[in-house]
Amino acid sequence: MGPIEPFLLSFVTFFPLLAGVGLLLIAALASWIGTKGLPDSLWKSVGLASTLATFGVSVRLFVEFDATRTGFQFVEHLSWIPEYGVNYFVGIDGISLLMVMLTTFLVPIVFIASWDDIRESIPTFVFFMLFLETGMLGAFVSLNVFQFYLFFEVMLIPMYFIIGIWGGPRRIYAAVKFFLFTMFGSLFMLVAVLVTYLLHFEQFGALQFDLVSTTGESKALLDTVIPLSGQIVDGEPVVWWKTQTWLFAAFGLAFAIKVPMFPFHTWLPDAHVEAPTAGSVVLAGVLLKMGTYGFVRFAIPLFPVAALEFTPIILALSVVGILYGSLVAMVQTDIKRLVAYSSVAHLGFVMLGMFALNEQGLNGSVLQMVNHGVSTGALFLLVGMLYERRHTRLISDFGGIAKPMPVYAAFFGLVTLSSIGLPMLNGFVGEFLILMGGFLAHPPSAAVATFGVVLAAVYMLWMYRRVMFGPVTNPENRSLIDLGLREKLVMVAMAVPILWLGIYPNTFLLRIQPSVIELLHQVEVRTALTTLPSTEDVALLAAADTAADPAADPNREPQP
Amino acid sequence: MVPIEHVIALSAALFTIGVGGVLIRRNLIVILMSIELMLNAANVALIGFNRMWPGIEGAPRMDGQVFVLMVITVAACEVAVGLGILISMFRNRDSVNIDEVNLLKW
Amino acid sequence: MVNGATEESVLRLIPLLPLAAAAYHGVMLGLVRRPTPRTVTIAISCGAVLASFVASCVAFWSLIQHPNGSHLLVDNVFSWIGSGVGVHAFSADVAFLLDPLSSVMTLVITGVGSLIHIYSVAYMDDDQRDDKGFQRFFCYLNLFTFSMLILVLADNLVLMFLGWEGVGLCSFLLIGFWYSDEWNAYCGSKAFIVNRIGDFGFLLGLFLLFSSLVDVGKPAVEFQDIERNLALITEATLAVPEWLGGGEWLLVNVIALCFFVGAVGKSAQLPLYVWLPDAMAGPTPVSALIHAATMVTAGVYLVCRMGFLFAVAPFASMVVAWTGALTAVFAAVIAIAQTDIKKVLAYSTVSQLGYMFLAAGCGGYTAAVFHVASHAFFKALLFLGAGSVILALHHEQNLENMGGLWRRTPRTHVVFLIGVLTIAGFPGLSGFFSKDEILVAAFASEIPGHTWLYGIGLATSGLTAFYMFRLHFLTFYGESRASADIREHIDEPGKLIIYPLYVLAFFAIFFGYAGLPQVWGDLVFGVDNSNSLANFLMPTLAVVPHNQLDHTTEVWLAAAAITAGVVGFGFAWFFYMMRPQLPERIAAALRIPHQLLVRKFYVDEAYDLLFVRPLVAISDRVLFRVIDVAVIDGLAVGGIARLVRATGTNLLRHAQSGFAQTYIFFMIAGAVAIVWILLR
Amino acid sequence: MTAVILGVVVGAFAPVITWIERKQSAVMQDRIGANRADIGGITILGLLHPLADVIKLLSKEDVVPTGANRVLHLIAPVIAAVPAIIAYGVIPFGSTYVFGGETISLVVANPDWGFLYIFVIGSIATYGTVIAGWASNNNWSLLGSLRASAQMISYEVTMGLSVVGCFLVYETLKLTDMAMAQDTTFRVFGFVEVLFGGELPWWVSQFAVLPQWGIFLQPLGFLMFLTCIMAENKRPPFDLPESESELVAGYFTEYSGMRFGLFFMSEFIEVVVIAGLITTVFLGGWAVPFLSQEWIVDRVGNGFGAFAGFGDGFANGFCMLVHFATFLVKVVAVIWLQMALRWTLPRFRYDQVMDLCWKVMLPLSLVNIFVTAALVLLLGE
Amino acid sequence: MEISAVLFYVFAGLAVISALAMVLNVRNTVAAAMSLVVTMVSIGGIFVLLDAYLVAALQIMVYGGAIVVLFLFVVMLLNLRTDDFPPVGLRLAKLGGGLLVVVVVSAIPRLLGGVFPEIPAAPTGYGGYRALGIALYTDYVLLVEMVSLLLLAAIVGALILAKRKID
Repeated sequence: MGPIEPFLLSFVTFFPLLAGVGLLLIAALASWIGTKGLPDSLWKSVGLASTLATFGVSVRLFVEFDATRTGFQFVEHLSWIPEYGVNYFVGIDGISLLMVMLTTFLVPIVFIASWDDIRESIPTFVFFMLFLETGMLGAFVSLNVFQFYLFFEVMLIPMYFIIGIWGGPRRIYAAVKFFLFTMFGSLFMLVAVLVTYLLHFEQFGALQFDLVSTTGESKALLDTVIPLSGQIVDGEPVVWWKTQTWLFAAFGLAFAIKVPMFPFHTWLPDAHVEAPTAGSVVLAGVLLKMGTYGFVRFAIPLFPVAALEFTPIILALSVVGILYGSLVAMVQTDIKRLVAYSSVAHLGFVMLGMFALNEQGLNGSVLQMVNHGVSTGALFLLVGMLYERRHTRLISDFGGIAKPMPVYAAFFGLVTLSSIGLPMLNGFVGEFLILMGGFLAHPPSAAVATFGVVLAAVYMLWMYRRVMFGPVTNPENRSLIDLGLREKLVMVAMAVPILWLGIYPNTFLLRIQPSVIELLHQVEVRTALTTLPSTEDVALLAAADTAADPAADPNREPQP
Repeated sequence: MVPIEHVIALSAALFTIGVGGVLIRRNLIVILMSIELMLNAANVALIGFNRMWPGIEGAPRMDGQVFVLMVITVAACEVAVGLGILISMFRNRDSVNIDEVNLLKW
Repeated sequence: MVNGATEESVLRLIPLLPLAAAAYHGVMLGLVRRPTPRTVTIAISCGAVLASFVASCVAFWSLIQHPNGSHLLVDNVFSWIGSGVGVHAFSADVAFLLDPLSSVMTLVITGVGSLIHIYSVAYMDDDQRDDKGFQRFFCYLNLFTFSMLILVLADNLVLMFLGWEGVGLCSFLLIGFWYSDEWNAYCGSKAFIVNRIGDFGFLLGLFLLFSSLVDVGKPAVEFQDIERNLALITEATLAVPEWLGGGEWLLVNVIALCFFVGAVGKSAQLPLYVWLPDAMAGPTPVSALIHAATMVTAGVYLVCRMGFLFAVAPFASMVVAWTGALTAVFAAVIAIAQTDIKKVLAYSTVSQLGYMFLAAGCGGYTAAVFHVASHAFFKALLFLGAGSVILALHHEQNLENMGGLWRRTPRTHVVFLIGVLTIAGFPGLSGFFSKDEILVAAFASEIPGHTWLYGIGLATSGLTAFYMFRLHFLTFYGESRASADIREHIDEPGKLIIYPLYVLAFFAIFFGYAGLPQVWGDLVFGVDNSNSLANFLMPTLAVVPHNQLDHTTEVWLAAAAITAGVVGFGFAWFFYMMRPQLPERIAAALRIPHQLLVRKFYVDEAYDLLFVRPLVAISDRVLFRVIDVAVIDGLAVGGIARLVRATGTNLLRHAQSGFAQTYIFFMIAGAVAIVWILLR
Repeated sequence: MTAVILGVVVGAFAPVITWIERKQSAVMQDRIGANRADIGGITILGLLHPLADVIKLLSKEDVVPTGANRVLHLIAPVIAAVPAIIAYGVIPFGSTYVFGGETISLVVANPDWGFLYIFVIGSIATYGTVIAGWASNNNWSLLGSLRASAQMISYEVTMGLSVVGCFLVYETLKLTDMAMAQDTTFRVFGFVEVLFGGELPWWVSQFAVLPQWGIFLQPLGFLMFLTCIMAENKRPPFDLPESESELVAGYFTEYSGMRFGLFFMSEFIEVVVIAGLITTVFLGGWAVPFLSQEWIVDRVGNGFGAFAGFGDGFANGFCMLVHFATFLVKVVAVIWLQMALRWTLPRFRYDQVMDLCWKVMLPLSLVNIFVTAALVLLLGE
Repeated sequence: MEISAVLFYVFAGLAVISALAMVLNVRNTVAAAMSLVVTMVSIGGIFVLLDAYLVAALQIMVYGGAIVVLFLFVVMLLNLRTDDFPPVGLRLAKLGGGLLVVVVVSAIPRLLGGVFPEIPAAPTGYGGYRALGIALYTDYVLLVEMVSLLLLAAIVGALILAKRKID
């Protein structure tokens, strides 16, 4: 471990991809010297081993993470395209730490779970999974907005293929839908990123994509004053143009689609239903967090005033999402689709907590991201196991599964309960904190959201009852085989965080806490920064800067 | 020597003729040739402008001519590939009539 | 992480022992292929609960002996959820609080729980199921015990909520224990979901309470801290939105009502009582333990625990009292016409719970707790007795097919009779005293319409006597109506069934003397401070101002209660012993009211029609089919797609003709345009 | 003036070469060869045959086949012949000589980019054959011109690359400068001194000396250039475009009369051009081995001239004559070489021709360039 | 008028006329190609007049010697009957062509307006292979490399495209 010490984070991030590429090269070499490439089992084992190794190293990150410190840790900052402020800049705080852990935890699980599930093009699958892991981790650890965007987009590629190659009958449709939805939003984000970047340039005369500065002197995007309104064009303030609002809207759209929030959610059920188990798990477990994480990391701190401005809308959409997702989940006939809609509801909670913009809400929100990843991931795993046996996911095809598969039923029950938010299991802690935070910020919406807890029980238990309980009506279900050792292993592994997060969430909350406080602090500071001087003052300040520093001429071409 | 404007005028004329050829001819070969003509028209202009600013004694400036060289090279590549395409197209549809090729819409 | 052991550490043993047992069972069931032998299962389960009972006794003892006289023990195990700093700080610990209230509950739970565990060994042994099922049952039962203990021992609302949800879960699991039966599974999830509606109220109350405490800068969820800081928010009001009529409500009322919604759900009060009768689908010991003795009283416990809140929330208290009273009479009326032995008992439970709420609402927290405890004994007795009957009749629950059992099962008959007498309020038995306390509390309270409440209570008491004796008569007396082959095999169940009944019968008879009302202490026994239970509980329970009654009034009230009981007994005797054919004729004559009673006023059907079906229909037809599929996906997303496609097919396609020359033309035209613009 | 002289000389040369070819083939095949044509019994070793040929060709009918493209058909032989003739323009027959105040240069045109001119001409020359074949409306012709065009384009590339080594060595594209640079000697083992230091024994430095000709400096380049330029000329063994046994006469099958003669002539003119070029680039041009122009002028002028009382003019004139003679000798030698090759080697197969070009010569020429460049850098010439 | 100017106009006229001949010759592709050769050579002559000797040589070598020959080669290879290609039927293209001609023709007088200064005398070595070579291999070496890569790609591409069967 010695030599990787200063690059722990990069190691975690890139090890999967390196392993994948290495495998590819070796396979190419092997087929070049005349063998039939590497055996599939080798691909799988090496893939699993490398993800496990990644998880191992990330555990080290978790252990060595200094929970008493705010700010980013394990920071690595390397110049990449310094002329344009594009740097390789990674670091984690408590929030991203959890996301990283979640990712590194889920991917090996997925590997084990889809050991027999994926039967064709295994090398491709392994490679894409490894690629995907790096993509996801990269997005979580990026502190350079450009780099983040890169990873944010890169992720789509493997996911697209995972859905499109190994998916269900309508996989192409789903994959394209997923891709287009996400792409649609993220392009808005790209524009907003560039605007922010140019604003930074206007104010400081330097091109910088770094979110935070590595040293005290240099300025980063978070030092930029994003004006509230009145971009001056030809001396006239433009009334409809509200810089911060629009920028936040652009970021928000990208992330809201990814989350997905209520009206932008329709890609999710399709993607989930069509994706293979592995895809669903990673999609629900990690990819969706990209949206919420994006809000926490970028949208809110960069545009705090606009965030506050949008809070009513987002709260409303979250609440609608919770109720709507729950109600629609209730009437689904396909288990996976049901779980997908439940994701909409769960992420509604996450958004609610986040936009409570207080400690409880944010703590809960971040924790709930992990919870949702674990619970919904586990649900998808379980659905996948059932699908493997019966090749159907229709609730009506089942009934009385608990009889032939008691252990399965037990784990399903556990996960269901965790998803419902039963205390002592993980779902509760997050939901509870979120609702508490919501109550402190905006009681009515939180009160309505609380009703979502009831609905969660309704749809999950109804489904559980219809699938697990009752007589075994379908003769095909009579001879189902209960979970094997591998599957038990997977489920036990999933049960560990479910119970841990439920019984002793402080392990995680302690690490989230400083980051959340820091975030709130940032919001406060930046709100003050943005709101104090009027637009004219900003212009004056900029003019003064221009006088002092010729490089800050706004009309100048951005050049190194 | 003539004024540079005349060189440019020649270039423009040749270019226009090339464009016209591309637009009105149906024979893919002639179209390719018209493209060559257009490239050449550009070359004329480049050479003319280079001649306009030839540098000083002892340090001639050759940028325009360098570009022309590059254009010529690119033209050669283009012709090689273009004719390759043309041949395979002819093989497949027994024609080099550009009107009969509208696969570009897919 | 986990705080070190102190003398209070015995508290953590009380819930953890059953948890350990449950966890053991869970691991064995889930991860070990071989079934665990029944003896091991029994030893671990019953051992854990018994040990827990012993620990409770020890804790109780040390509470009584507590030197500083603060009457409470706190065992702070570890910090569970901690979030935020400063004024928003929120921290919920896994901490156990033993005060008189919780100690009484703990003793009842572990005591009755132990008995029922033992009873279950025999009851489930009869069940022709595999060892795994047997173990699963005990796993759930242990888990339930754990949750219930957490519920009562929790020193803060959040941990209490853990228990609160936990018991709901276990109830779900145990009702649906025989999950292969669709109906059982349905009942289980119904119970859970209805409970969840209550939990919604609980959570709302919790959040509202916490946020209002945050507003005054004293955030806390611990009962003691809330009680200490409650004075700061008693005056606070809540602006009511216009569509609710506007104005302002007292915040504490709202909070208390929210908590009461939770209690209503858990304790099966109007309008959320519907799950409890259906919960009888579970095994009978479960009905006895969960749906009679312990879990359903959690709501009462909550109200008592939060008594300090309800005490300052008069409106909420009134609602509690009225809800209790109405539930009591409503359920009693339904019970009259039920033919399932367990259903009758279930409605009786609902009715008795109504009593307790009546007491709590009237400020008689002591009375409520007293009745909780005595009810636990006699209702457990009744249920277990019913279980014994059911076993004897080979899982026959319908009263129509019983009768004349007293000859075949004399011991069951006796203990059942004791139970019936107790619940009917036979003087001297515990039910008499506790019910009397409640009626007195209602009579003496100052809330509006308290005499009506008293009247309802009294009437209910008569009804109770009527339907309980009806039950008893139909079960044990008259001619046997069971089918011939069953009649051959009717046998008294084994010792493990009967002995717990004896114990319970003993408590049903004599427990009343622990909380002997002062009036009887003075008049009959000549004891000062006879109501030791009330004295014991006094420090923890809130005191609500009420009218002081003199002994004469109280005696008259008791007499009235006895009279009501006698009248009920008389009617029952008349209808079911003297003229057994009369009820049928009445039923035939009053077909519609009778049908209404038999079908439980069609409440389930109404709920189904009013809430369940519309919700499903709207979700499916409107939300999913219309909004999701048609509007969002079809119109918005698909619309954009179609728009793009239409633009392509109708407009841009012509530009994309595939003819290279067209493209070149456009390119050239563009170039020319640019040049023209530049040269303009 | 030189241009006129040149025109006459060249015009006369071509028919003579046909004679040379016939005679040489006869010699090589051990027969007598052309000897019948006579004017009044005088045959002059058959030298009258070319004359007879010309008369015959001129008097034949000029046929344009049916369906042929008339204009192109007629113009094609001219296109073929003209480049060959004008290629002479840059080949120096001698050095520069000073007669009093007047300088005489034995070259028609002497541009700085002389060799490029050759390339340009060479590339234009392709058209004649191509057009001829295509315009004849004859399948054999078409095939012939297809072969011709492919072959010529291919070999042009290699030809250009094969002389790049020479350019590197002479550091010029000017043909006179090239010839001038060869008018000296070099020590064969001189590179040893440069590379390893030290000095060679005097007898080595003194006697191991060669004229600094291209053939010695660029032996590979010489071979390749010779091959390529012969292929360019479509002469055997590269005469596939006109191979009698396959294509009747290839691209000029349909030609008759003087137009056929023009093709014929252009081929032979090219033989001379090739000879001149090779002489100039590889064989020292007009230079007399071991006797540089200065030496001759000096010795003749100051020695014999002074002795005989002639001035510098005589020395220069003498030198010019010597040089011209030397040049002619060398050219004839190269022509002989070409003839010998023609009658020695069998015809290639078409794929062999192409393989030779693209798979052997092109790589070799590139290697040659690299090696030459490296040596030039190392030896610092 | 000095001789170079005369030559310029001659070459220019030749170039334009032969270019027109190429474009307008709809009957005979080979003749069109030959017209193109004339254009190329004329342009080469103009290059020489503009003191771009090396480029002129390369112009003729590459265009005249290689590219047009390739065209011819292909024409012959495909044995195209030349009468098959009337001008395109697309009105749009014709219209565009006409419009373009109008625009350019109307612009040419403006181009002849004489806004530029006289062409100065060229320094020694201008347009020669030395100067060009130095420019190519110092300032533009990257460009050369890129173009050589392009060439390589084109070679491979052309081979693959033209091969009947990839083996």
